[in-house]
Amino acid sequence: MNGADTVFILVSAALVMFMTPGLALFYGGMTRSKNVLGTIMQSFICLGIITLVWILWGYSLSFGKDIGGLIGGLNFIGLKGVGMEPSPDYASTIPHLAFMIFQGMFAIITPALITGAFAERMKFSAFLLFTILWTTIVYSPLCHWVWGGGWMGAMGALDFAGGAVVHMSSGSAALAAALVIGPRRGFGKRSFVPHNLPMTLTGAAILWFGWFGFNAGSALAINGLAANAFVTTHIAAAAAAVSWIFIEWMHHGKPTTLGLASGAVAGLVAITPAAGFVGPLSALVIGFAGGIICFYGIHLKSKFGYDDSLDVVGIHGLGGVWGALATGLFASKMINPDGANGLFFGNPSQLWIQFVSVVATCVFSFVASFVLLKIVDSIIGLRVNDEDEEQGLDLSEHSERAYQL
Amino acid sequence: MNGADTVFILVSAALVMFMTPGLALFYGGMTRSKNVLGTIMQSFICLGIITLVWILWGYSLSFGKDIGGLIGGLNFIGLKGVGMEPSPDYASTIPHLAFMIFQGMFAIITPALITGAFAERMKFSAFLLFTILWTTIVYSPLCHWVWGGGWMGAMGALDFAGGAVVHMSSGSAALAAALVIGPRRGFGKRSFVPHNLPMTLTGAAILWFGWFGFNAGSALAINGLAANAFVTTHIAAAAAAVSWIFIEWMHHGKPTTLGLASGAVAGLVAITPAAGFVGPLSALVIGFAGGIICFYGIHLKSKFGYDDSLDVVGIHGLGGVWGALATGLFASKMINPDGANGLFFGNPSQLWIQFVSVVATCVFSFVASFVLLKIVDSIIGLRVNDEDEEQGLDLSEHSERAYQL
Amino acid sequence: MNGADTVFILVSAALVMFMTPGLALFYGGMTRSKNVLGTIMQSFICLGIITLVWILWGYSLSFGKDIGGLIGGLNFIGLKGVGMEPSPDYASTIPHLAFMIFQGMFAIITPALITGAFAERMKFSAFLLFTILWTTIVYSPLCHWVWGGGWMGAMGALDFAGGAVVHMSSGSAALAAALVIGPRRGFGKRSFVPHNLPMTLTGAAILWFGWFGFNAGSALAINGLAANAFVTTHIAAAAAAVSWIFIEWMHHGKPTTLGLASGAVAGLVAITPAAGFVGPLSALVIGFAGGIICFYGIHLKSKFGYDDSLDVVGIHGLGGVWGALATGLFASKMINPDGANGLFFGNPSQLWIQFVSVVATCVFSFVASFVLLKIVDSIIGLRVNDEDEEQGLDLSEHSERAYQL
Amino acid sequence: MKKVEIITRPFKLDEVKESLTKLGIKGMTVTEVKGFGRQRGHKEVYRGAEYQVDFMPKVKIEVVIEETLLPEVLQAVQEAARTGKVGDGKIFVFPVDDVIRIRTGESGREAI
Amino acid sequence: MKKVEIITRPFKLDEVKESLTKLGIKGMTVTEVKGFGRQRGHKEVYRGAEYQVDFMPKVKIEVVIEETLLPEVLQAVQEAARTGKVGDGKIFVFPVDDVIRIRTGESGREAI
Amino acid sequence: MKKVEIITRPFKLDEVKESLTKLGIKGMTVTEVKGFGRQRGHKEVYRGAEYQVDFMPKVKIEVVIEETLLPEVLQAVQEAARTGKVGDGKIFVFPVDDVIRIRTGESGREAI
Ligand SMILES: Nc1ncnc2c1ncn2[C@@H]1O[C@H](COP(=O)(O)OP(=O)(O)O)[C@@H](O)[C@H]1O
Ligand SMILES: Nc1ncnc2c1ncn2[C@@H]1O[C@H](COP(=O)(O)OP(=O)(O)O)[C@@H](O)[C@H]1O
Ligand SMILES: Nc1ncnc2c1ncn2[C@@H]1O[C@H](COP(=O)(O)OP(=O)(O)O)[C@@H](O)[C@H]1O
Repeated sequence: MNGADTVFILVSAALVMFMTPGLALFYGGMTRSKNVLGTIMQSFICLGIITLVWILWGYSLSFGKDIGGLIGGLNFIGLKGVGMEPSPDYASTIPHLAFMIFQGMFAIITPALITGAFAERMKFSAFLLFTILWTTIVYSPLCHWVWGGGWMGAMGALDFAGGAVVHMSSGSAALAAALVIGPRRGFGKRSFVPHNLPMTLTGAAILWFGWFGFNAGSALAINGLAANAFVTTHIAAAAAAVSWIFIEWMHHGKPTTLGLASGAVAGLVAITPAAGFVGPLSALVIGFAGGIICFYGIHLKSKFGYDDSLDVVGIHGLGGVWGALATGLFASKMINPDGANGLFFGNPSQLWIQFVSVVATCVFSFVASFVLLKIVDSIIGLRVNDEDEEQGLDLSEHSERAYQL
Repeated sequence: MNGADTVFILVSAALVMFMTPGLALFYGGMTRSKNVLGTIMQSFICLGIITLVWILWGYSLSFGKDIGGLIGGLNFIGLKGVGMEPSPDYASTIPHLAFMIFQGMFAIITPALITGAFAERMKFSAFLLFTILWTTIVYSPLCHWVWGGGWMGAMGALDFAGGAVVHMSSGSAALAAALVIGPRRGFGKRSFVPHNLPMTLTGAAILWFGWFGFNAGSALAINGLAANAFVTTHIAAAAAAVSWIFIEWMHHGKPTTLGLASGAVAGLVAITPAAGFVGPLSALVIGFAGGIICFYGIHLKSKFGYDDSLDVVGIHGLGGVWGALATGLFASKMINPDGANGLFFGNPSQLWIQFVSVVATCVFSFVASFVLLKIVDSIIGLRVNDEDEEQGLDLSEHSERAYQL
Repeated sequence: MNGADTVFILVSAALVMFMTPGLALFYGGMTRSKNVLGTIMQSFICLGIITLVWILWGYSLSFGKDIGGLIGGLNFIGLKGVGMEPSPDYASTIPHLAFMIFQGMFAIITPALITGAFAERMKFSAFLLFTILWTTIVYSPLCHWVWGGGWMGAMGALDFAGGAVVHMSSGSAALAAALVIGPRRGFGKRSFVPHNLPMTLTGAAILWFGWFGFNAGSALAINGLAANAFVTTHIAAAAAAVSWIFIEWMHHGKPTTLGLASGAVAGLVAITPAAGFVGPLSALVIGFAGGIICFYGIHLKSKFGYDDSLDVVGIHGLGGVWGALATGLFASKMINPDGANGLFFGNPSQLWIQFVSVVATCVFSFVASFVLLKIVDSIIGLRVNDEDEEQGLDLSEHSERAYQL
Repeated sequence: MKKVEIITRPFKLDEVKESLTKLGIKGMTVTEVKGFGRQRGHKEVYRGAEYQVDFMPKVKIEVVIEETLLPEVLQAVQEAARTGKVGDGKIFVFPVDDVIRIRTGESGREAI
Repeated sequence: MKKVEIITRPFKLDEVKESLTKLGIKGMTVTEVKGFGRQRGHKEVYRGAEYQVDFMPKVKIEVVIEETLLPEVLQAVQEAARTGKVGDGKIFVFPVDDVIRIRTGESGREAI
Repeated sequence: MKKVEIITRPFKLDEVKESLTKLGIKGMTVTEVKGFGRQRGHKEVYRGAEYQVDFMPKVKIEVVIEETLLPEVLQAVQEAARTGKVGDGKIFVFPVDDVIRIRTGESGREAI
């Protein structure tokens, strides 16, 4: 066991944990004030419920003994055999528990990301059921495919910190959710404007801060690669924040703070799969392009008429796809000898591998999520009734009001 | 000196420091908007005033040369002899200064916890005086008893991160305070509803985040035990958040975000004494039960008619008691060979020891706090006058208004 | 490469990164609600734009091969040669990239500090241009002088974590900005009261938290000195918070929460240059005096009639000057053998050196900033027009409103 | 001249505004208010304490018009604001003595 | 019909509401306002700058009633809202021309 | 007695208040409102979606006075509130039937 590695991973795990309430604020600020608590709740409760799912069976399905490259076995169920000693298979210099909890934080935030798609209208009970099922049936297998010894990792797909596992999966699920649950009442007619942008910016700041743990921590040890991932993460966020506000300056005449925050998150998403495979200047390009791609990405919803309320598809879905492909372009063995070279470093086949991983992830998550949502809908109904939606989720689902200033 | 251990403790100290403003937000959001600054102030100023108390005499009374098992000597007064070298007695792999400041952060947050009991009506001057006296006369001895070489530690009482020192002590003081200062004007008649729940949730998030430093840091070195404490902390918080909202769902028809936050804090309190002595599944049970116990605990105040405004007794008091006893049930030498086995691991006597420590802590803190409050009351009066209370502490005690939106 | 040192610096860098949004909240809460987004934007965008400046040329100008003691060469342009290996010149136990990004976070927050001086009236475009120029022409040289092998460091001036580089430089630029841009409409006639003090206090909390990374991280390795810097930082913040509220209690009859926050920041500023050169009790004095000095410092603006909206001159300028001089008084080789003794430890010449560094820094930054502002003014105009100012920057510069509660 | 004061559901504001604009009305003033009426309120729960809240969020729209417009306005507002469920609100009509436009000093009808 | 407008201390809202409900009044509309009057305001201090604030938080309760109820209403409100200290506020009575219930289109007395 | 209702720009509040105080007026009540009028609103943009907002922040100042003071008040308010640009707002004058001071029970003129 290495002390420095262990500190690094525990601190990283704490940072990633902090991202989920950060996300709650990021999303919460963008809703109308009658739905802010309902929105915060959906993120925050993942810290509760997914933690339990993770330790009881999720971790085992993800990292248990490989079964056909598809799913982990049940050997770690209830954390059996996951103790203070390092695991021989994963992160061999830190306590197995530290690896488990670090990974758990990823499992927590991923379904929380999806909530942006169905914000302001989903029943809390249906949300809970969906989220438990989703973590079990979509997240855990995907996580296994990429990091747990499954086929996608074996194929050579590069995903440093969760471009596929976290972002494409949640982005695709978000699209399914937006389609299944349908638009908010008044979508396209009334205006849905953020009720508290300082809250959203605070959330974005916490996300950025926590993402250092997310990406650098994914080196799973403290070394030059971790420092590189830290730096590429920061640069991509910065570049995307800048490119987003410049492009909206062009289009709408003004740069906005919501654009700044959105751009930063887009950049962070885009660099996630690449952070430990590319160098700083590649990160600059990935981030810069990420800001632009996601800026246009969020306009898809008005084109296609689905109501992805807080732009999960546009930012996490598209940003994740771009990041995965960009890894196939910019990856370099000079940065990470355990990785691969991308197209720009002479290895076009990596781009193909990345492309396959993108398609597989998106199709799997979209289809499985779609089915799960339909099932949950038929059991308990996904959506609150019209009157409750009009009154807002805070009162109708939680008997609370956010502000009494 | 060990570098990794030192990073771990300094980062943990920073995290625990961050908890005090986190608490300020947690509490501040629950008050009415005319008292939010007064409430934040009472937490935040502890970072100022208790820091000074701690370095001038508090640390010495807590960790100075033992005097009869009751109190530390004056040898560390003004941090004399507390330097960059490790102390031979405490945390021998990190600079003595690092140990001192880590402990100082606990001394800071403990009196801040009490403020929830007398929120919205206490004079700032009286609060300051009480807090200085309390840290000197209640906290420092208690801290010495448990961690500084005093009788409670010698007896074998297990308190990993402050179930007695921090939570039972503040919970008991809170009960004394609620009784001495009396209920808020209109208690039981008017409605006292939280003015800003997103603020409270933000505070809860910071508390959760910081608690990793609080509990894992209490291993005082980076090792498997620290990882275990990290994991048990997270699990207990998650389990209690879930159990609280489910039980209120049953009772009131809806799960609430304030319930979620309260449950998380209850779980964190409950696991505090146990974090380094029990395994993950025990933490699950401790947390789950903690959420339920504290949920019912907060109803005591309506039963007995005292006005513990923000439920310090119900959450920190009861949660702390449950955690201490639970340590006597679930502790296992397999987790921590330096600890002890609890009842469920074949050692009933540990439960008795824990019980004694609970009674001693609660009685001592309650009685001493009661007396101190009476003294302060007779010198400067504890309570603002009726008109000032009606106007709110922000204006009457601080000449400020929180919001001018 | 040392693992523990690397964790320490990466975590410190993350903490310093977090300070910039912390500053955004600290400042944002103090403005009127129609300008909160504009104010947050000016801090937050530094995370974007200055990151790019820093990696493209700023780092090289600061830490590139020394040219005549005045500026760094272009050898690190675009991070050429800045990789995972430690640099032989700086922080030789951590990846060069880690050192670079840690320093980058300082470069980001420094221009953000200046924004408090011209809050509520500056054009965003002019601000952007000014900030890019300022980082290039003022910050980078100054940073080189002190830490990059330049004349000021060679002269023996002590600046542990940026008293000159960060605080005096931004404070002097702030004075120039307040003079060039002129007072807000209605200054001295209408009342400018903070619109959201809980936001300001949250910001102050994040600043305090992050400052541990700022000051302790400046040890650039984890060791006793880092612990010392951590402790002195905390003590000075505490002492200044206390002294500020006591002095305003005397003057205005009440202690305020804004005073508490302001005092804490003043103490943090004052200890910045000294943190690794002085002991805990010296820190107590430095902080305590810092609170008092800055309390009176903020009244200069009403005396001299300039409108330094959020008191950058009074707090960062004066606090920085006091800290630099105090380092010349309290520095001790017993704390840091690589440092020097100050006046109180028998070496009056150090005070003189510090004095020279103060004068040089302030004059350079003031004059250069003044000229830059005049240039920017003549190119695109510094100030929004009257109507836009009346409407508020949020709408006029960013087409957004902060709150729709 | 008359002042028409419309108290109705917040989300009906835009529709009422439109319907008034269509009648050529160029100005109105809107206030967020809390209404107590036949419409039942809701329950709130904070840490196990239940509170019954009787006040519902409403908007008050005030518009001063020439008397001749009154019937049309009343008609239009009712159409725009009606949902048919309890809580639709009220329209009050008040007499007005005078109106002045501050900018120009005009008064009476021209000032509306 | 008359409109009674009560401007009083915020914490008296519930008592005034109760007293009106007791008289059988089924509807009222409440606005948060700032009042300037004989009651002195307070001082605020921000970074050493002192501001005198003359406006006090008040609530305005508007209730339209049948004229016959007026004396009782005035009586009841005064009893409920009076503390005897400066700042208790005012009651204004205004003439009303008409009332319409949007939901049903009823007007006049039945609409109240 | 008359009620004068002034709807004007928020930053003019202090000046209007001063001008009224100078006339010996001792009380008034202020509400934050949103005004729709000839003054054009502004555009807001959130994630690329543009919204036209027609409502401008205004204040409503209500002051009940003796009829004899009316001309002076109208004069003073116009002077204080006028900027000459669109959006200066309106003054409405309404009849008042009665005024009661809650604290003392006085009514009519003495209660103002
Ligand atoms: N007598 C009244 N005076 C003033 N406002 C009233 C009165 N009656 C009703 N209101 C306002 O009208 C709103 C709607 O009234 P309510 O009785 O709930 O439904 P409806 O108008 O459909 O009968 C109330 O919330 C209140 O704001
Ligand atoms: N002439 C007036 N016009 C409108 N509102 C008034 C007038 N006089 C008083 N008010 C309102 O009544 C409130 C209480 O008045 P004040 O003079 O402070 O106390 P009191 O009513 O006890 O004499 C004021 O804050 C203001 O809102
Ligand atoms: N007929 C009206 N009824 C009620 N309020 C009005 C009316 N006309 C204007 N207002 C109020 O007066 C404000 C200013 O009116 P506007 O037409 O913009 O400018 P001006 O008063 O300079 O002509 C509006 O925002 C609105 O609040």
